[in-house]
Amino acid sequence: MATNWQTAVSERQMGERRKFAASLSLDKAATWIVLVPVAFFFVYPLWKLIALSVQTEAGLGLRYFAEVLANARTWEAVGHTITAAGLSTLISIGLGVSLAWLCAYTDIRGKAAIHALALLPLLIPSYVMTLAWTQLAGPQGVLNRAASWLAGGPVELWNVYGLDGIVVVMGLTHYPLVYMLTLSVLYRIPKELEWAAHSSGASARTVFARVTLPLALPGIAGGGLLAFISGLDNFGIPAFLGIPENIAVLSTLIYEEVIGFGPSAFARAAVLSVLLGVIALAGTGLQWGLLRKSRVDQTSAEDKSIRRSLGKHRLAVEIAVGGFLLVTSVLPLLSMAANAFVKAYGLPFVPENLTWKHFAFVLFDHAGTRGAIGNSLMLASMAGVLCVVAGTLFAYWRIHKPSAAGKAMEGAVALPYALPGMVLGLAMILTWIEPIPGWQPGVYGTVWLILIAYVTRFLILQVKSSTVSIMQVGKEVEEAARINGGRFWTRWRRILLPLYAPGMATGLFLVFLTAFTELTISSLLWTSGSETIGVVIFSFEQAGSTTYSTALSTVIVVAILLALSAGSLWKRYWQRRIER
Amino acid sequence: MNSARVVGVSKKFGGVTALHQLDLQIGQGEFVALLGPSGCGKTTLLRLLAGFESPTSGEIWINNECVADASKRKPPEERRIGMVFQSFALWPHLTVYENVAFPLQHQQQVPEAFRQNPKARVAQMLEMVGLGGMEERFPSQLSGGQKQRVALARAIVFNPTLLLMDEPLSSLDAELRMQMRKEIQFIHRELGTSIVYVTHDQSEALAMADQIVVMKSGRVEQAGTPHDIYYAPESPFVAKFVGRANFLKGSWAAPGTFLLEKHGAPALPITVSRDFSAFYAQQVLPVRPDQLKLSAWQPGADGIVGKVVHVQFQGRELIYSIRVGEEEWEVVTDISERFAYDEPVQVEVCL
Amino acid sequence: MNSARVVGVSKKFGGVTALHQLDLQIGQGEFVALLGPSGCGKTTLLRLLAGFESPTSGEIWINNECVADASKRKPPEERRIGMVFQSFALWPHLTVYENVAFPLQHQQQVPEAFRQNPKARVAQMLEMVGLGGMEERFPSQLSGGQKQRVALARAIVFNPTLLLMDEPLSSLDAELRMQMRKEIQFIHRELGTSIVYVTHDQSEALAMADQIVVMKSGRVEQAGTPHDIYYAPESPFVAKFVGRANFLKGSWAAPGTFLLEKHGAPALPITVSRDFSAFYAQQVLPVRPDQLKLSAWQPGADGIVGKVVHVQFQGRELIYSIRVGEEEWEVVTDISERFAYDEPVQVEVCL
Amino acid sequence: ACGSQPSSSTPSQPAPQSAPTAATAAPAEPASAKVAGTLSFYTSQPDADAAALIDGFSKKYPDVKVELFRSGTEEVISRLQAEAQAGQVKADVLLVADAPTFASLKKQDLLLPYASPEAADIPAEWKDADGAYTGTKVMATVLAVNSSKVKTLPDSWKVLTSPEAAGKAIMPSPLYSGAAAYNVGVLTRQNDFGWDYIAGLKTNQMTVTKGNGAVLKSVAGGEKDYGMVVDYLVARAKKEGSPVELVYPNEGVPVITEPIGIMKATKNEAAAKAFVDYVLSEEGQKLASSLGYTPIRKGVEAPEGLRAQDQIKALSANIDELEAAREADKKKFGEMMGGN
Ligand SMILES: Nc1ncnc2c1ncn2[C@@H]1O[C@H](COP(=O)(O)OP(=O)(O)OP(=O)(O)O)[C@@H](O)[C@H]1O
Ligand SMILES: Nc1ncnc2c1ncn2[C@@H]1O[C@H](COP(=O)(O)OP(=O)(O)OP(=O)(O)O)[C@@H](O)[C@H]1O
Ligand SMILES: [Mg+2]
Ligand SMILES: [Mg+2]
Repeated sequence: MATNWQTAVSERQMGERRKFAASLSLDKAATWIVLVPVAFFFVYPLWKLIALSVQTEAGLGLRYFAEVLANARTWEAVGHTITAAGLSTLISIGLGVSLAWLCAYTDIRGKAAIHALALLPLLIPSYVMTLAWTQLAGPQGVLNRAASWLAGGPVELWNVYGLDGIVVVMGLTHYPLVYMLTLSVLYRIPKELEWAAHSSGASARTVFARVTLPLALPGIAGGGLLAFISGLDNFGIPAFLGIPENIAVLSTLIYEEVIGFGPSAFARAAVLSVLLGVIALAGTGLQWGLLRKSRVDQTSAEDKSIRRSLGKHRLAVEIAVGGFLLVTSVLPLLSMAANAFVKAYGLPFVPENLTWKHFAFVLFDHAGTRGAIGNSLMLASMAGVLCVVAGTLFAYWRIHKPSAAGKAMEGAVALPYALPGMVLGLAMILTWIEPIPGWQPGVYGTVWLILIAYVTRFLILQVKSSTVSIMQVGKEVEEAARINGGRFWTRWRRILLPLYAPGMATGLFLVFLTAFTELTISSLLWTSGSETIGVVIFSFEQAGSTTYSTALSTVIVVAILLALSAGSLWKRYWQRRIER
Repeated sequence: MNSARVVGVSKKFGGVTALHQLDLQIGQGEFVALLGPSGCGKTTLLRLLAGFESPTSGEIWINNECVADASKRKPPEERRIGMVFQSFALWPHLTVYENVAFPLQHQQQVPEAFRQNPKARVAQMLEMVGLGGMEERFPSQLSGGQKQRVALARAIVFNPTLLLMDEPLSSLDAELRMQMRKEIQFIHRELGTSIVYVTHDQSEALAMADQIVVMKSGRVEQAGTPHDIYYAPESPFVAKFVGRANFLKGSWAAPGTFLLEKHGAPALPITVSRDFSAFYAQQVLPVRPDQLKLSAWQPGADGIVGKVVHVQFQGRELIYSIRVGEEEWEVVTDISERFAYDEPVQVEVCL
Repeated sequence: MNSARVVGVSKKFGGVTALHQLDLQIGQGEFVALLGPSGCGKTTLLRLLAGFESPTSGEIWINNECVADASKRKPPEERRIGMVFQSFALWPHLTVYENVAFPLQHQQQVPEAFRQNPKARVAQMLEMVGLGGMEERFPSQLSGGQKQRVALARAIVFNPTLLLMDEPLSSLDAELRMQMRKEIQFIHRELGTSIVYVTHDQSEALAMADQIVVMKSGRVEQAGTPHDIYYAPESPFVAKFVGRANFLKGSWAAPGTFLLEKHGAPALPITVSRDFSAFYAQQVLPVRPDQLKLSAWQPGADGIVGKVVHVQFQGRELIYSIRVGEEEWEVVTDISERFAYDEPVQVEVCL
Repeated sequence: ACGSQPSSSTPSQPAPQSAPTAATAAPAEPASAKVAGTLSFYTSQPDADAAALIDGFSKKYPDVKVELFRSGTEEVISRLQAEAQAGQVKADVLLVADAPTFASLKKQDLLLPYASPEAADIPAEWKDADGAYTGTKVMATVLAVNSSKVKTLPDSWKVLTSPEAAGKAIMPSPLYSGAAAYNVGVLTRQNDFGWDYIAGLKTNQMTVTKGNGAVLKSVAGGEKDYGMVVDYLVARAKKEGSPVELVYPNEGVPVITEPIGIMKATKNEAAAKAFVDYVLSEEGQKLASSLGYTPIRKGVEAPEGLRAQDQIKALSANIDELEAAREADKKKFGEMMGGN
């Protein structure tokens, strides 16, 4: 009996020892578990691209590099790119952080509406956005006409065409990224840390600068990085506002090269893409530098209470915010809707010219629309789900096991988002037709390649959003879960996921929305039966049917807005029920 | 040099009332200790004094200025208050040096010498709390007690005129605690700083305070000098909480005579000299653990008999828990008097 | 019912060495108290036992299994340990009930009755720590002491076989603390749980532990029973830390005789009966505060003369700081013996 | 006049080919038995047009499943080039905007020569001598004018260099649009224009924008008065009611032909050839006309608002020369128009 018992015990110990060994090797394997897919999905396509840049007729060589780098236009474009992306990021950070602070901490009214409207710039196609801006601040725009009228002679107050316009419009388009990522961080900053600063005599401004801002850095730096690399890959804004002034940035230059069609076109575009990649990596590096000092000591719950009363300034602030959102979100939406309502493009917006028929056409008569909406919904949901899982795990690994390899891999994940969609699409084709010589997985020409491309391109959105939350959760909560017997799944399900949820939701939301309205990649990779919304809009636009494309865009944006409002109403209703 | 007054303040968190109509007076340069069981509202009161929260009703006055009522509130940064938070509230992104130097850079009316040379001042403070040489560490690289000491240094570095401390020594060992007590008393005495000091350690309150305020569930139970609180508790609660009193059951025959109950019947008259009127209603006599004496039980002896249910070794003394009838009394004895578990002992009351 | 062994463990954080080659033995069902000044490595040691960190060198054994060395580590979730964190580490998004019920749902080998009916068990635990009725609160809605009690309840709810507690009672008042001590001792005695208990409160360590381990800067200074630690300190550090000893300067003439220095010259022989060999090297005699007696100074009297520099009221006793030559001695006297500040007093040593 | 009239008589000529399929299904059966499988069609035609074309073809060859990839010319060619780079060209039939693009593909040896019998009625200048590609319609680049701003319609390209258009004209950039590059190539190789004309445009503050769509939007929206843009967009907008007018300048117009070609790598040559035949057939051309394009085949009527192919005075240049000089032209254009 005693011996039986002993063997049982030793067997159990043996079993535990084996498990113990397994869990350790899992720990070690983690690096490989991350490294291999990242290498395959992110590095390999980029490598294919780089390979193009060094393939000359005479074998491998740097001839194209020499050629492109010797061109003054290249360096001009590099300068413009850095200026446009850099300065617009500063604008985005300024706007995004201010708005997030107002919404998170003050007693400003209409937070749900602000939240929804602040998302519009991400949803409205950039050609609509720029068009609205040219109508507002172009040479013949409202602003300059009003100025001329006031001055009694022709004055040009500000012309949106040119580098300054690119900077401003980009900044206004990308600030929601900073806003979204910063908001969830702000809720998690323990009140007491701000109190401690106040009781040390710091004014509201000092507390903001020395406590709130540094503690919100994960969100600000993450959002800033996303804004920066969005600025790098953005084609629409520099194309519309830069080409007329002959201002090229790398993304437009790459487009120029790609459509050059010559035998060396791809190689030269690849060289430029490498330059763009280097700039993107520099941005990522800058962000790590900023985050170096970020730490958390304790984990606090989301605290949505009002921390700062605006007092007598409240109305003024509300008017300012309202005005800002009116110009940057509502007017573009209205201008888009107005284009969709007039019978034909260019007719004055008067009652007899208005019609519903474009909406009716795109929704009911156009065969492709419904299929496209279905496809986009499916693709965006799947991309969102894949990204939320992969991106969060990656971010977790990246933060809890800091290493040079981790940094490099984060850079690799960021690159596909920084490259123009066209380039990434081409890299996808080059890679996925035959990833390994002799192996054709058959995804090329199917909807699955679009999904892979979406995940590859948008994963960084999720990684950064999740990073924000993960950095705000101290290790002690996970330790407490472990010591209380929580195994991997339990820990994630009961402790980590709920605490990471805000960042994960932000990421899911961003990935879903951007994928849902994605244009370039889908228009390069789609095939019969896998049209996406982007493809349909792009086709309308190309066929000159601006009224249709704006009608469809309006429908999409309004539908998203309705969904958001329904969501927030439901949330409010639910909270009220819980409180009762 | 600050005085403060709390007038009829209530504070509610949703359905929970943390403070009920509380009144409190802190004189200029006074050292007030807030004592009370966990959850009685001590931290809440400090927060209201610091200005982080508004009272639900009532008023708070500092230096004859009404700084807060239900509708308005003077912001904390204008109150020139030093504060030690119960949870430390160190800034995780700043080093120890930066944490401590922060008030020097931002407080109004920092002595010029400190402002000119913050390095020296911070070094002096860290030396004082025993953290010399840890300037460059981040809070996450400190032990619990080290964090608490940084919080302490941060609160006092700029010579505040009013100092709010929420259990500032709770994570320190006896030695260090004794040292810090002295430092705090020094600041209090030399600079005339008014101090509101939350503690759960009676000996700290008794040793340091000019005035002790005993709180119970959001109300002031008794306020007075340490001596009064200890020797003239006005309620059984205070007697129990501050003096760890045992309540002997019986009945008050006359103001000076207590009839101790024995085997359910009043007997054993005990003559007292102090005023125990606070205990008439409950018909109990408060007796502190050191006012009871134990001796070996002699069969047939007439006296109170109890049984040892628990002993705690305390170095030079022992704390016995003695079951007498339905009650359990705590008795402190010298280390030399040993009784075994379950042994019957004779208990004597020596007031 | 668990034993644990720490063999030659060192732990470095970057340049800081928190533990030096530490050895420690925790017997089955033993209650070990870790005592030591702030920053000496107590929390670090607990974290190594729990499995959150790997030792830089050395090995950790639990139940005759090597659970960690520099290269491998058995994860904490498989160690079936209850733990109270110094910083509480409550889950902010879970209610008090959910926090406490978590181990019941996820630990291995939870008693079937608890697993079946977690509600009852959690209610019982919360009742025990005095938080009955607060099930639905979130940690952010609790006071400091309430949080600590939730942390305590969470650690013991599932009857762990090894319990690690990092200053589990530091935020509680004396009354509650006494109550919790009893609960913890009950768990220890009834369930045979092995306990490693970090505290900075000697009285807690002396009262509860089977074995006290005194640590100093990452090393074990002395380990032994409370009685040994208190009565036979092996180093001045332990004597000072546990017994608050004063060190009288002089010289050891013979093992039993200490010559007290007076006005710089040895004089006044004191005869001792215990073994003080640990203090020969430093030529000091450790005397605890209660082993010194004060009396009014009689001009011309032959004896040690000192001056009162500080008095602390402690209710039934007073703690005097007496300056004698260059030294400052701590003396505990009865409340009835009053001396004024700066008054010269005569000090007598009564071992 | 002579272009629109013969349209009624043309059926008599290609009758031997098209009559059997149109009249009875019997002879078609052996053909469609051969012509089956899937056919991958890459095109830059607008969505609806491509769909109509495939519809028409599928009615004739129900056994062929046409898989469509439609996008901008640039995207289509990029995808094709990427496929070629990867050694796996998936397209069977290609139809994109301009001939020089095909010339470039031909140079890369990606095209399968096929002299369609239907191509007989297409003028030689609009098809490749080796049959590598054949034009499918005639798309002229014309002057678009905002009719609410400009009351007297111009009749010459020279208006763009004249004072009344100063700062009020817009054109697509050859750097970002293949069709625009073709136009610039053609224009600069005409005696009346040459690079001086471009220089004149520059002096007259011509705005350069990304593509044809943007030009039309600018003109229709009233931001600019004059635009250089492809004809069918203008005609379509006008038909819908936009305030635009379409002008064929006297000097002639550059014409792109949306050629069609078969990829060498095709796996379904029979279907590919059938498809090309269909597009060039009278039926296919009528379809194009009904969709609003000028058919390329002699004798098929042009849609309302556009001139027929034989009434268009086409400016032309040697395709191979254009193809070879394209990069240089773009560069020169960029340098001339740049540096504001
Ligand atoms: N945000 C809150 N929501 C609800 N109840 C709260 C909140 N904050 C505090 N309380 C409650 O108010 C009461 C007083 O809390 P307070 O923190 O002032 O206690 P305390 O006296 O400081 O206790 P401790 O000694 O344990 O720190 C407690 O019962 C607590 O549970
Ligand atoms: N992450 C870290 N980096 C650097 N040093 C550290 C780190 N964590 C702890 N230390 C140092 O190691 C030493 C031991 O710390 P530990 O937390 O174990 O002390 P402790 O005995 O628990 O003290 P306390 O009683 O104050 O809680 C301290 O000096 C502390 O500053
Ligand atoms: Mg408190
Ligand atoms: Mg500790």
